Amino acid sequence: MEILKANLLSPIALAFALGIFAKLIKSEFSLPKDLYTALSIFLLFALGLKGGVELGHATFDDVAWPVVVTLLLGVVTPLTTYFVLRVVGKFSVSDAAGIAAHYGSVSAVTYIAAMTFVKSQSAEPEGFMPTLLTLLESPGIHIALAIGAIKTAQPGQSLKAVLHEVLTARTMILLVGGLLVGLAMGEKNWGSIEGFFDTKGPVFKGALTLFLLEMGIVAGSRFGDLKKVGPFLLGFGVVMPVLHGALGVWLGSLAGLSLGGATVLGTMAASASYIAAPPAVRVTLPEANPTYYLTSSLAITFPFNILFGIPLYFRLSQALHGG
Amino acid sequence: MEILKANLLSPIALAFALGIFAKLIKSEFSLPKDLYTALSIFLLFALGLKGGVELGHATFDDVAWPVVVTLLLGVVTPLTTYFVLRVVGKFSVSDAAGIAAHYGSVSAVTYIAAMTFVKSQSAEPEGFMPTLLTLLESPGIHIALAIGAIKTAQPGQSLKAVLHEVLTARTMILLVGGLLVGLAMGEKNWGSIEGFFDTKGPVFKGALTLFLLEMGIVAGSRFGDLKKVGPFLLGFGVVMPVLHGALGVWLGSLAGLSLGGATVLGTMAASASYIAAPPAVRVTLPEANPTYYLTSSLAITFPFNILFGIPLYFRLSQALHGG
Amino acid sequence: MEILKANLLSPIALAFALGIFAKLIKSEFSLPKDLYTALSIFLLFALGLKGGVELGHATFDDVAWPVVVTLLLGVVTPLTTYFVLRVVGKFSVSDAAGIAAHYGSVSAVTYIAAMTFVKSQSAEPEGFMPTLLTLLESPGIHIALAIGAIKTAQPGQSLKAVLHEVLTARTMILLVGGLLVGLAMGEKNWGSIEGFFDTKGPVFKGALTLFLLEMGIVAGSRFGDLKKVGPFLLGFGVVMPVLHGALGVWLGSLAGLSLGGATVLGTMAASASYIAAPPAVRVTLPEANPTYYLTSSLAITFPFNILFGIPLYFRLSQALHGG
Amino acid sequence: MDTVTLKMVTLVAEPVLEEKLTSKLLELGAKGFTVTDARGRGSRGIRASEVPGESVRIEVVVSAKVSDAILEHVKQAFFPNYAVIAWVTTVDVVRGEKYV
Amino acid sequence: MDTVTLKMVTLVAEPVLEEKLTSKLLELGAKGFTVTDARGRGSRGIRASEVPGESVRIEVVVSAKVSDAILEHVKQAFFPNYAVIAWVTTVDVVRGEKYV
Amino acid sequence: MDTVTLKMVTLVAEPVLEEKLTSKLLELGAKGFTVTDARGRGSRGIRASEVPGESVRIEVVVSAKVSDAILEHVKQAFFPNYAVIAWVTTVDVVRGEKYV
Ligand SMILES: Nc1ncnc2c1ncn2[C@@H]1O[C@H](COP(=O)(O)O)[C@@H](O)[C@H]1O
Ligand SMILES: Nc1ncnc2c1ncn2[C@@H]1O[C@H](COP(=O)(O)O)[C@@H](O)[C@H]1O
Ligand SMILES: Nc1ncnc2c1ncn2[C@@H]1O[C@H](COP(=O)(O)O)[C@@H](O)[C@H]1O
Ligand code: NA
Ligand code: NA
Ligand code: NA
Repeated sequence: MEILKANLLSPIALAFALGIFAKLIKSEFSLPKDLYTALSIFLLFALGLKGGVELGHATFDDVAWPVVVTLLLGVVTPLTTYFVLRVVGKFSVSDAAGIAAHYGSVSAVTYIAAMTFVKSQSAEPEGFMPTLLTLLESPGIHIALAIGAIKTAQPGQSLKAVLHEVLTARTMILLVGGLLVGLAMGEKNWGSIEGFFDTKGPVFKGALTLFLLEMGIVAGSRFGDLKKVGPFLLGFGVVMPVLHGALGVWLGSLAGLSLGGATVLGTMAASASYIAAPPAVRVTLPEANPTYYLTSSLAITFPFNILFGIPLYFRLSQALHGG
Repeated sequence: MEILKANLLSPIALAFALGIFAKLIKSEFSLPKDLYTALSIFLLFALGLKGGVELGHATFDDVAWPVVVTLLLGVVTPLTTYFVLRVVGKFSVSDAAGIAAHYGSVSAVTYIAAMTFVKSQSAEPEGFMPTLLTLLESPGIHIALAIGAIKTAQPGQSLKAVLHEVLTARTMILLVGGLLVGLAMGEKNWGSIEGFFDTKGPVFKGALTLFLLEMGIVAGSRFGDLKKVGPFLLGFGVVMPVLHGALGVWLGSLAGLSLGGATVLGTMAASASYIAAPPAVRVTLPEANPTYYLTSSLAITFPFNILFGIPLYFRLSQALHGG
Repeated sequence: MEILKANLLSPIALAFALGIFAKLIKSEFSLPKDLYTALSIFLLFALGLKGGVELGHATFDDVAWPVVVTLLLGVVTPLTTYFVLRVVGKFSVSDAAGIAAHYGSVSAVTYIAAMTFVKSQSAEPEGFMPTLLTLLESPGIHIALAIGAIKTAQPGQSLKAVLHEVLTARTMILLVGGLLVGLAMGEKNWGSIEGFFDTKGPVFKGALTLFLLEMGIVAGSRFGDLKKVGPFLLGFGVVMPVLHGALGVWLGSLAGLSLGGATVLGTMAASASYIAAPPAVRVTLPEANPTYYLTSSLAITFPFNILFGIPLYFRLSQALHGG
Repeated sequence: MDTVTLKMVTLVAEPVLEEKLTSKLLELGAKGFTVTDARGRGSRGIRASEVPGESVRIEVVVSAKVSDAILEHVKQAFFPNYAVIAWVTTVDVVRGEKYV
Repeated sequence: MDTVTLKMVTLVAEPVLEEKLTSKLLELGAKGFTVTDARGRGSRGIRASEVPGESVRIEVVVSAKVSDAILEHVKQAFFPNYAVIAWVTTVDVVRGEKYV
Repeated sequence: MDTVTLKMVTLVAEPVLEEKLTSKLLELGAKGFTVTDARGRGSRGIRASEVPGESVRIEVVVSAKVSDAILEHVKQAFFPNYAVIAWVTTVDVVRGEKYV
C-alpha cells in the first residue's frame, strides 16, 4: 500500500494522470511533435550512455544469466500472447500476431519509470539493465511478425525490410549506440556530461516528467476506443502484463538479479511496445486491426503498468528476495 | 533609477531588446515554432509545479484576501478598458471588447519577468502567486467577449465553445494542472526535480532568456503596424497598464501582500494577454480588427511592462510598503 | 598520439562517429529539424554570452593583434582556396568561388569542438575567442562571392541581398548579439544564468554531444557523394584545412595567443562553413555545383577536423609554444 | 481505371478557423478532409496569430452539390471578416462513391 | 508558353506507407514525387500512429498510362486495408517531357 | 455559385529559392501566394541544403496572362540551374476578381 502510494505521488505518475485528465476534459493541448521526439531522444540516449559506462564495470559472470533469461523472455512472451489471443480470445491470426508483436517487445518509457521507481525505493538495480532492455526490444517483434507473415502468406521481402527498420530505428540507435559510446568514453569523459545525462539527475527526471505528461495525453486520446475493443481485450491488457511481470521477476531473481533489477526485468516483460511495434505491424500485417493493438498496449497496459504494475512487481520481487 | 537600470541590464530584458533589434535590422532569424512552444510549456509548468508546492504551505487566511482582490481585478480591468476605449477612444463595440479581452486577462511572460525581477531585488513574493495568476487568466476574456457578443448579437454557441477552449488551453492545463501536481507530490518528490523546474534556478532563467529573445522578435515584427493604430492606442498602451498596475499594487498591498507580491499582482493587472485572448477574440468577434488588439498588447504594452513597467510598479509598491 | 586518443574518446567525437555509423547502416534516424535548430541556437547564444562577459575583462592590447591576424585570415583563406582550385584543380570560376566561400568562412561547430578540446587539455584559450569567430564568419563569403559574381557577371542586386542575409543570419544575431548582451549584463547577472549557458558546463556539453550526433548523420548522408567529387577534391578537403590550420596557428602565436587560443584560431581557419555559405552560394552562383561544395566541406573537411584536425593543430601549437 | 468525377474544394484560411471550417465541412456533407499547414501572403494578410502569414490549407473532395454548399457558406460566413481563399477543381477519384 | 498535358495523381495515406508508396511510384514509371505532411479525417480514420489523423500527401506528375498503373496498384494493394484516398487532375507541365 | 475561372500555378523548388520566387510572383502580378514545406525526389535532386530533398511548394492563383509570364520567367531564370518543377491547372475561384 505504502509502495503504491509512493508511486502514485511521484512526479511522473502525477504528470501522466494530468495528461489523461487534459484529454478527458477535451483539451486541445499536447506537446509539439518535435518536443516529444526530442525528449524521447534525450531519455533514450542518456539511458544508453549511462548503461554503457556502467557496463564497463560489469563482469561476464554478472551479465551472463540475466542475458539468458532476458532472451528467454523475448521468445516466450510473444508466444504466450499469441496463443492466449488465438485460443482463449478467438482472435484472427493477424490480430493475434499483431498484438503479440507489441507484448513481446518492451516499452522504454515503462522501463524508465520502473528504474526511477526502484531507485527512489533505494533498491539500486544492476548497472547493465539498459543492455537487457536493448536485448528485449526486437526479438518479440520479429517472432510475432514471422508467425503472422507465414500464416497469412505475406511477401517475405516486406518482412525483411520491416525488420531492418526495427533494428535501425531511433530506439535501437540511441540505446545500442549510447551503450557503445558510454562504454568507449569511460568514467572520466562521462564526468564532463554527467550533469546533463545522469539518469538519476534532475534534468533526466524533469524531461521524464514532461514526457509522461504527453504520454498521458496520447494514452487518454485512445480511451475513446476502449469500448470498441470488447471486454476480453480489456481484461487481457491487465492480466497478461501481470503474468509476464511475475514471470520476469521470477526469472530475474533466479538469474541472480537484485531486488531492483528483478523488478525492472519483470516490468520490461510486462510492458508492451507502442513505438517500434505499431508501424512494423501495420506494414507487415495490414489485416491486423490497429485499434486492437494500439488500444490494448497504449490505453490499457501502459497506464496500468505506470500506475499499478510497477509497485506490484516490486512487491513480488521483495517477496522473492525475502522481503 | 537604480531599479530601472537593474531591470534593463537583466539577461531577459537584454535578450528581449536583442530580439527587437534583430527585427529592426530585418533579420529573418526567429526561434523554431516548436522551440518557442517547448519553452513556454516548460516555463508555465515549472511555474505551476513550484506554485503548487508552495501553496501547500499557505493557510486559508494568507490566501483569502489576495484571491478576492485578484478576482476583483479580473472583473474591473476589462470594464475600465472597454469604457475608456468606447467613450474616450470612440472605438467600435467589437474593437473595444476585443482589446478589453486582452487587457482584462494577463500575460504569463510579463508575470514571470516580474517574479524574476522582485526576487533579484530580494523581495521574495508570496508562494501562492501562481494561484493568483491562474485566477486572473480567464475572467477578463469571458467578460469582454460576453459584452461584445451580446452587443453585436453573435451566436452564443460559438461563444461557449470559445470559453471552453480558453479554459482548457495550454496555459490553463499547465498552470492549474501544475499546481495540482505540485500540491499532490509535496516537498520530498519536488526535491527530485527541483534542479530542473526551480523557478529561481539557472535552467528556468536560461529558458526564460531564450524565450524573451523570441518575444522580442515577435513584438518587433509588429512594430510596422504601430503607425496603423493611431496615436490614441499608442498612448492607451502605456497609460492603461500604468493605471491598472497602480490599482493592482494598491489592492495587493491592502490585501496584505508583501512588497514583491503586490508588485507582481500590479504587473499582472497591467499586463495584456496575447496568447489566450487573440484567437478567442478572432473567432468570437470577427469584426474586431486584429491589428488593434495585437499591436497594442504585443508591440506597446508588453515591451513597456518588460522594460519600464515592472520597475515602476516595484517603486510604487515600495512607497506603499513604507520604502 | 595521446592527444589524438583523448580527442577520439571524447563524447562529442564518439557521438559524431555514432551519427555517421547510423547512416552507414542506412538508419532512418535523425534529430527533428527543430531540435537541431534549437541546439544550434543554444550553443551559439551561449558562446556569444560567455564571450561577451569575458570580453569585458580584455584590454585593447590583448585583442588588437589577434583581431588583425583573424581579419587577415578572413582575406587570405578564400583567395588561397580559389586559386588552388582554379590553377591546380582546374575548377570552373563558379565552382572555385563557391567552394572558396565555404573555406574562407568558418564552421561554428568545429570552433566549439576545438574550444572544448583545448579546455579538456587545460589549455584555457583567451576569453575573447568568440569575438574572433564572429570576425571570421563573413569576410570570406563576401570575397569569394564577389569574385564569382564579377567573373560570371551576376546581377549585383542579388549579391547585396545575399550579403545582408549572411550578416543578419541566425549565427550572426546569436554570436554578435550574445556578445553585446553578455558585455552589457556583466558578471553579476551572468551568475544567475551561468548554470545554463556556461560553455564549460554539462548542459552545454550535453547539448553539444546531441548536436554532433546529428552532424554525424548529416555528414554521413553525404558520403554517397564522395565518389562523385573526384580524387582531387578528396585530397583538397584534407590538405587545404591542414595548410590553413598551420597558417592560423602560426599567425595566432605571432599575435600572442596562448597555446589554446592559437589552436582554436588555427581550427577556425582550417574549418569550412556549411551553414551560412551554402544558401548564399546557391543563390548567387547558380552554376556552382552544390555537390562539390557541400561534400568537400561537410563530408570531408568537417569530419577530418573534428576527428583528426583539432588534435593536430593543438600539437602544432604546442611546438610553437615551446611544448 | 474507373473513377468518379467529383469536385475538389481547396480553402486557405487563417489557423484559428481550422476547427470551425472542418466541422462545417462535415456538417455540409463532406466525408472527410485533408489539412496541411501553410504560410502565405494575400491582399490583407490580417491574422490573429503571433506568426503573421500562417495559414491552414484544407482540401476536401465532394460532390458538385456539396461543393456549392461549401462555397456558399464560406462566402457568407467567412469572406466578410476573415482571410480566406477558396478554389475548386474537377478531379477523378478512385472509389469515388465513398465520398458522395 | 508550350507545356505538355499530363496527369497529376494525389495520394493521401497514413504515414507508415510513405516509403512503400513512393518507391512503388518510381517503380511504376514516375520520375519524381512531392510529399507534404498533412492531417485529416476520413471514413475510417484508422491509423497505426500515436497521433491519430496524421497523413502524408503525395503528389506525382505522370503520363496518363503511368497514372492508370498507379491507381490500379493503389486500388489493389492498399485500399482493402489502409486509409488511402487517390484523385487525379489534368495539369499542364512546363518541360513536361522530363516527367514521362 | 458564381466563380471566376483562373489559372493555378504550382511550383516546387528548393527552399533557398522561396524568397526569390515569391517576390518575383508578386512582381509579375500575383496578388498573393501560398507556401507549404515539402520533400521529394526528382531527376537531379541537387539541393544546397543540409537535408537533401527538402522543397517548398508554392501555389499561386492568377490570370492566364500572369500564369504565362510566371512560367516564362521560371523557365528562363530557374530551370537551367535549379531543381524546380512547375505545373498549371484551371480552377474556379470564389471572389475571383480579387486575384486578377
Ligand atoms: N492569389 C493567391 N494565390 C494563392 N494563395 C493565395 C492568393 N491570395 C491569397 N492566398 C492565400 O490566402 C491567404 C489569405 O489571403 P487574403 O485573404 O487575401 O489575405 C493568404 O495568406 C495566402 O495563403
Ligand atoms: N473527402 C475527402 N477529401 C479530402 N481528403 C480526404 C477525404 N476523405 C479522406 N481524406 C483523406 O484521406 C485520409 C484517409 O481517409 P479514410 O481512408 O477515409 O480514413 C484522411 O485522413 C484524409 O486525410
Ligand atoms: N514527377 C514529379 N511529380 C511531382 N513532383 C516532382 C516530380 N519530379 C520532381 N518533383 C519535385 O520537384 C523537385 C525538383 O525536381 P528535380 O528538379 O527533377 O530534381 C523534387 O524535389 C520534387 O519535389
Ligand atoms: Na513485453
Ligand atoms: Na491585465
Ligand atoms: Na576557414
